[in-house]
Amino acid sequence: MDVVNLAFVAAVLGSSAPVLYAALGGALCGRAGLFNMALEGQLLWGAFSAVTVSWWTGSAWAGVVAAVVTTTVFSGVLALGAVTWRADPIIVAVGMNLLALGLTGFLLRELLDATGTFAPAGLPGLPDLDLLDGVPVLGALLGGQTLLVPLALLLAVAASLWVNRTSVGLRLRGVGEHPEAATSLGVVVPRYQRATVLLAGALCGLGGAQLSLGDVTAFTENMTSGRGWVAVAAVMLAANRPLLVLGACLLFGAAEAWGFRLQGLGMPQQLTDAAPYLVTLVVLVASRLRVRRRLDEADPVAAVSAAHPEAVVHPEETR
Amino acid sequence: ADTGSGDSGGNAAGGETAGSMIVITPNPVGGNNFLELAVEGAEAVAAEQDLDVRVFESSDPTSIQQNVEAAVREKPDVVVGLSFSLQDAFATVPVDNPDQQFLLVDGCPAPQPENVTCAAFREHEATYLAGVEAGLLSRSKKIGVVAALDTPFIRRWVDPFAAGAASVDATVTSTALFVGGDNPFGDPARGRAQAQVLADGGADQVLAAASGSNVGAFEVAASGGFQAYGVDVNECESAPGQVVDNVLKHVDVALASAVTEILAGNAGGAKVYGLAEDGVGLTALEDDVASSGCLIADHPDVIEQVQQVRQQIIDGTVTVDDPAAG
Amino acid sequence: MSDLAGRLRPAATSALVPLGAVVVAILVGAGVMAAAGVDPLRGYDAMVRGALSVSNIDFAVASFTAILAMSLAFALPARMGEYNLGGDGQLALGGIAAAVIALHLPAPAALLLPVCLLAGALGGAALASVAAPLSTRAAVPVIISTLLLSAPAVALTSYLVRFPLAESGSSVPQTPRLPDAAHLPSFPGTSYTNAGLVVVLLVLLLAVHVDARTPVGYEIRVAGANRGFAAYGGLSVPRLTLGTLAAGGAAAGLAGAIIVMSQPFRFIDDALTAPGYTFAGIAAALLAGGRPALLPVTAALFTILTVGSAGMERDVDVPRQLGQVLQAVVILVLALRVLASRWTARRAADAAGRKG
Amino acid sequence: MTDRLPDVADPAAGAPPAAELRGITKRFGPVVAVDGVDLVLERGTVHAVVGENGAGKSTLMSVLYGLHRPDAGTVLRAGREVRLRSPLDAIAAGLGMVHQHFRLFGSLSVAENVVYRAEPGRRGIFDRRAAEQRVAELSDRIGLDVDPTARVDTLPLGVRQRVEILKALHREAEVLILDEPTAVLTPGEVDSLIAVVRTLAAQGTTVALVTHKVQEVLAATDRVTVLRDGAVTARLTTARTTAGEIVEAMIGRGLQPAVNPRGTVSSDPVLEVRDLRMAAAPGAARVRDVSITVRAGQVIGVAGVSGNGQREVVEAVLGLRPVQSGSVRLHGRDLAGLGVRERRALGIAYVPEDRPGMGSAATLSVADNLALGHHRSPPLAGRGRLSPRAVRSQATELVRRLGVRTAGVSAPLGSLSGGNAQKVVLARELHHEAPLLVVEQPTQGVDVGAGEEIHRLLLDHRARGGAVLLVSYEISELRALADRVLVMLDGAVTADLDAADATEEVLGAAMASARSAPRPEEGA
Ligand SMILES: Nc1ncnc2c1ncn2[C@@H]1O[C@H](COP(=O)(O)OP(=O)(O)OP(=O)(O)O)[C@@H](O)[C@H]1O
Ligand SMILES: Nc1ncnc2c1ncn2[C@@H]1O[C@H](COP(=O)(O)OP(=O)(O)OP(=O)(O)O)[C@@H](O)[C@H]1O
Ligand SMILES: [Mg+2]
Ligand SMILES: [Mg+2]
Repeated sequence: MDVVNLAFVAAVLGSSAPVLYAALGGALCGRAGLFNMALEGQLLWGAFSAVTVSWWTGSAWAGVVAAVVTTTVFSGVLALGAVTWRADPIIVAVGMNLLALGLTGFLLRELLDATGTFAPAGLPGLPDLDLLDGVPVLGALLGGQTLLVPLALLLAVAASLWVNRTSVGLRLRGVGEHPEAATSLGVVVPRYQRATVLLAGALCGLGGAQLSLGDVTAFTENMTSGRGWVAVAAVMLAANRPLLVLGACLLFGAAEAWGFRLQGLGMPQQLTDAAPYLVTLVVLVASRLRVRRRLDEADPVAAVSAAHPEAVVHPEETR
Repeated sequence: ADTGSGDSGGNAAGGETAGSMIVITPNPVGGNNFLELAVEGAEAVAAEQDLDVRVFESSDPTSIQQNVEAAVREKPDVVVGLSFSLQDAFATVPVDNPDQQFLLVDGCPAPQPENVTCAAFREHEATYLAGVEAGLLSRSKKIGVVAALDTPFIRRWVDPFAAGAASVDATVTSTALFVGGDNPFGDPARGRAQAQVLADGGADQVLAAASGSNVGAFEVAASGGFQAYGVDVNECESAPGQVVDNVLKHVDVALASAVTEILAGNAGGAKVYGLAEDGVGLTALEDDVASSGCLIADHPDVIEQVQQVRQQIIDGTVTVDDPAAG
Repeated sequence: MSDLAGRLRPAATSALVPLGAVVVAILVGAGVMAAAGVDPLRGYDAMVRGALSVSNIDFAVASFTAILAMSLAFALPARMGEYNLGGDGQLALGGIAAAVIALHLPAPAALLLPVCLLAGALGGAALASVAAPLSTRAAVPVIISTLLLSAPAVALTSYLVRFPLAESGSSVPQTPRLPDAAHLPSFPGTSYTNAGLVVVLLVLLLAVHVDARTPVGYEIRVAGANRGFAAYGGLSVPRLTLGTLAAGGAAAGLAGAIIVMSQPFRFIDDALTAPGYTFAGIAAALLAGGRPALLPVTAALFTILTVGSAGMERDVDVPRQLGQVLQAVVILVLALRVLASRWTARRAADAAGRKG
Repeated sequence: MTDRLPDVADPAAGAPPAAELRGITKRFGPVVAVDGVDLVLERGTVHAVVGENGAGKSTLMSVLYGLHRPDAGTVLRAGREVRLRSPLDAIAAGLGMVHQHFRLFGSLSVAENVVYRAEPGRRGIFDRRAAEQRVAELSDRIGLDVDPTARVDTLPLGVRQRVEILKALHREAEVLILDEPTAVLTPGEVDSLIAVVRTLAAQGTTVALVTHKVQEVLAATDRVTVLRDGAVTARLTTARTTAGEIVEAMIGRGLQPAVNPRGTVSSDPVLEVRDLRMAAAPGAARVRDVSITVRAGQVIGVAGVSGNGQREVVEAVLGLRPVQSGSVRLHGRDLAGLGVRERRALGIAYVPEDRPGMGSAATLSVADNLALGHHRSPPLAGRGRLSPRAVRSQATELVRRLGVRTAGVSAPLGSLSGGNAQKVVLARELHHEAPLLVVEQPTQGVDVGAGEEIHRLLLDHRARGGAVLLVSYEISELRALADRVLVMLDGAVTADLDAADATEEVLGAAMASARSAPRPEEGA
């Protein structure tokens, strides 16, 4: 079997898009110095609200808008809890992930009168792009995808430019690296953190919509199945840098897609299930090992704290 | 699917009913054809026999036991368990409650307590027939299966499909992909990704046996990736014009007749439904195939050949290996 | 004001806050039930009965045992500031280790029981321990490595139980039933409430003692407060990390062993991870907020929410996911306890200011 | 008043002062940090704010910079009352502050740090080139030598401080607040800072300078305000005062400097470092064949500009950092292969320079901070158990003995002022009665009164036969305590002087030559 071809890349792009949206959100929050671990819950919430509103209104795009809006509102829990009221972001995230899981399951029954899966005939999904039909490579890459797939790629590039080339991006980087310093120059750190958290919410809304209205047209309980956690790993792997986040998501997606192909060649399903996680872990170890070595030479005592969750959100230590 | 508390029973009449039954599922019913059909059968027999019916959905293996015990406390006329996942609970609880009647559909505890009636299926026989169709219809000589998990039981929808195809055309190769992951029975996106892998690999006949993850596979079929086969019920409308046939399992019929038997006092025993008993089959073999919306209706020659193989299986001239027999 | 009263007040508020979190969650739940058209009183009655009625309590205790052990799995490394999110993998590995020993070691109960429990603890500890060098040598945060390691571990057990260890002839992905010698003795008149509960409570007592009264407990607190300080003081941060993670993993593995050594006495794929013991345990540990001695209380609460919500769904037709919603609300309200402590601090400051 | 031009430079002419604080009071819970303080900063002057640790200097300056809102009192800027709700208001009002702990973004360039939140550019796009040009112009104007493109975390501390000053000036600060700017600088860096401050004042900038060092007050300032326990105890004009008067106002008594009792050294070597070699790495200096011997009852001082290998040698002695070659012996025993715990158990105590980061844990109680290292032996522990009661009672005793000011031994260490937190570290390490005490910068950031006490504690330790390895940037401290003084330069010991010969001039010259040596960080 041909392991890398256009179809393969297209498949990876498609299946990575939801993760990419969430991870971009997580990376921006990381830039602002806030560890956003609530991506899984937000993605799930986005997927649910997209399907619900698409079903009610008969318009998939209304579903997308609703996903963005309601997930942004949902992310307000993190903004309010972890930023405004300075509660531990990890604890708030644990609560939010559980809330999303419970609430989507609950509302699936109460609002849509379904359990398990909701995929009625006539549920409007997002249309595939046909603009690029006939364009050689791009057509094959993006042809069968929805608009939200190229949008995710564009947003990764845009986020990178925003962070690295704009004044606001410079401020954002400062906020995450040294909040006291930013404060002393009059930057209201919580405002940046709230804004990025809400932005991450909006991105997760898009990611969720792509999952439930783009990739497929259905909602199932817990349909994110850990994609938000993969996004968290990608954020960490990329040290909050948007273009590297893109790379990390594609790496994970490729590992998964290779896994499916290898399954077809007789590799046990459980092994191919584990592969993307192991690949991510190995790459993560390789990248952090360099950081650790450098720290060890510079300051062995400080290096002891290099893996502390606190240290993780500060990008400068991961360079 | 849950018809709720006692006073809002499944029978249309309302008010006092002649009796009651409780159905326990191993998973949420929604999106699971097998469970939906079983519950339908339960509701049908309840209406017929004037029974109050309640459904207890389990969420995981642990809650099954809880639900079985809760059901027994309600003392219904019969406690119905759906699927082999309840086998363990049905091996122990009935022994402690000798006066309660139990029916296990799709499995049988060993040893079988006296107050447990069993109804099981030989799904592999029908899968084999679907494989025969795929073998005859495949142009690319590549077929595939998307299944939820790689377990011996689920392989009943995998291995016989390949065997059936190979029996009519030895050059056909079959690829099986398993959804796996965190949520194998409800991850349509992964289901779709795997179906797409099969389509990209050239498979033109694909059996979708992944429960809630099937939605994704049918989407690939609908976009022309391949022709699909459904499982348990008629899924030809899931991807109109792209579904060839379905591996049917008449769990509703089996359940209803078993309940009727138990209420009539003929409890016990283990009935296994195969092709011979008409417990499993294909849409192609039904009377209403013409109006089913399935592609197979356009291939009377194939149907004819399938009918012959069916007879051979019933006669024993063709044996289908049971992957779950281990 | 006496010194004692001054010392009691923070203690009182620190107990009141979790209580407040629970009250808020109950109110939210009542609102949700009312919105879904269910009388909240009936709903809660059903939930409590679903967990605590004579007929259900036996089962609830089994869940409690698992949740309590999983709360330790999270709480022990958390004392050092490490978040162990890989409980599922540790639980499953512990369970499969116990099952393998039980199925292959022909020994009398007196030997087999402790050996199986130990094997389970070792299985969980082994997996959790991998995160320690990853953290101390490769600077990969525990919170992410435990998570990434968990999925492959669960996949591994799932492979084992479907193929090499599968019960032949069964359609269920499960091991054969463990021999009688590996069944944890249950209390008279119960089928689930067994010696596992006692084992977990003993482990809890040990943890509380080590935490409060031993040099190691002190060192863990120091390392949790400031690693650099710990390293400077000659404490081995790698060893402490390894120790707390292994201890947490062992608690999870023990939970796995206890589950397979209880009804129905086998490892069933998914049976350990699907009920969500890991997250209930995390929630309980968070609710206890660094006070191991409170774990039994908080674990009991989350047991009622998890086990009771299934009963609630059966009896009054409220989707069982309401239980998860309530757990989430407890955690969220709890996360905001900082507000309460800030509020009391401000009041104390104001009071002192006025006097001064 | 309104008819006066604001830019009249002569205070005598009655122009409104550049900034004025009236009746400022600030409480932190029960602590009254600043109590009804008036402070007048006249335009174009350098104004010293001095006082003991915890006197309220930083708090007062934070009020002026909008970081704290006062509980009472008003802030005036150029005669007009201003309400400072945040540093943003303060910046807008022409105020700038350089914090003792630099507030710089290590991963950003000098230019990015300077223009942060006042970036040049169009339509939100940051113009890096323009930023660099501006910073170059600005530093030329006041004679600062800074490369705008350098990454800040590769720069020596002195240069980083210049970046801080540039930051304030880029925002057109007319009043510049410097909180303990010299605490971490080497003598040469201090001199150039004073020069910059005087240049700024001459150009019309008003400077408020917080410091503990009386010589700096005399060398750099025009006016002095002395705080004690949150209140003003003296307002002086520098030209008409003396060191004695300032110190008296600060601590309420005259200073009785500890006397260095030289010449009572025994012959037992306690610490022998032989031919120590360590490779350079980004962020770490190299060490070249360093040999040091410290005998019982002897204080060996190590002088040198920071970054010349002192920290690396000390960490090698403690076992915190691996060595390439050479040996470290304690009482003749080779320590190779031993970890920190073993070395400490054999008798090394250590007061590190980075006390908040490494010498203490801010969130733990004072008692817990005092227990580290003692927590496995009696009386705190026995038979595998640790007694919380013993931990508290030992802490109470140590706190009493060293006169640490704290709300109680259960209070978190972070609630103590820097000087008191420092005493906690010192108390813990002295309590080991270890044969070898390694101390870095023992009085950095500490007021003169406390500094004197710390010196006395160290000399007492020496008198009891303890050996002390003292690393300090302060020449006066080395002269006051050490028997011999070694100077380190680029990883090697380049001078070994008897304390009597180690005059300011000799040491200053030996250390100054280090300034031209390449900094290891710069290559990174
Ligand atoms: N944020 C705070 N919370 C509580 N107390 C504080 C806070 N900041 C300062 N204090 C207290 O206020 C008093 C004055 O502190 P401040 O930092 O102003 O002293 P300082 O004169 O700058 O001392 P130093 O010479 O050590 O720098 C001290 O008792 C200190 O403990
Ligand atoms: N948490 C701590 N533990 C031990 N020593 C500390 C601690 N914090 C500060 N010190 C030491 O106290 C001395 C004074 O420090 P510093 O001047 O930073 O404190 P501060 O006066 O409270 O702060 P600031 O000067 O910013 O107001 C320094 O030598 C420092 O190392
Ligand atoms: Mg200060
Ligand atoms: Mg200070």
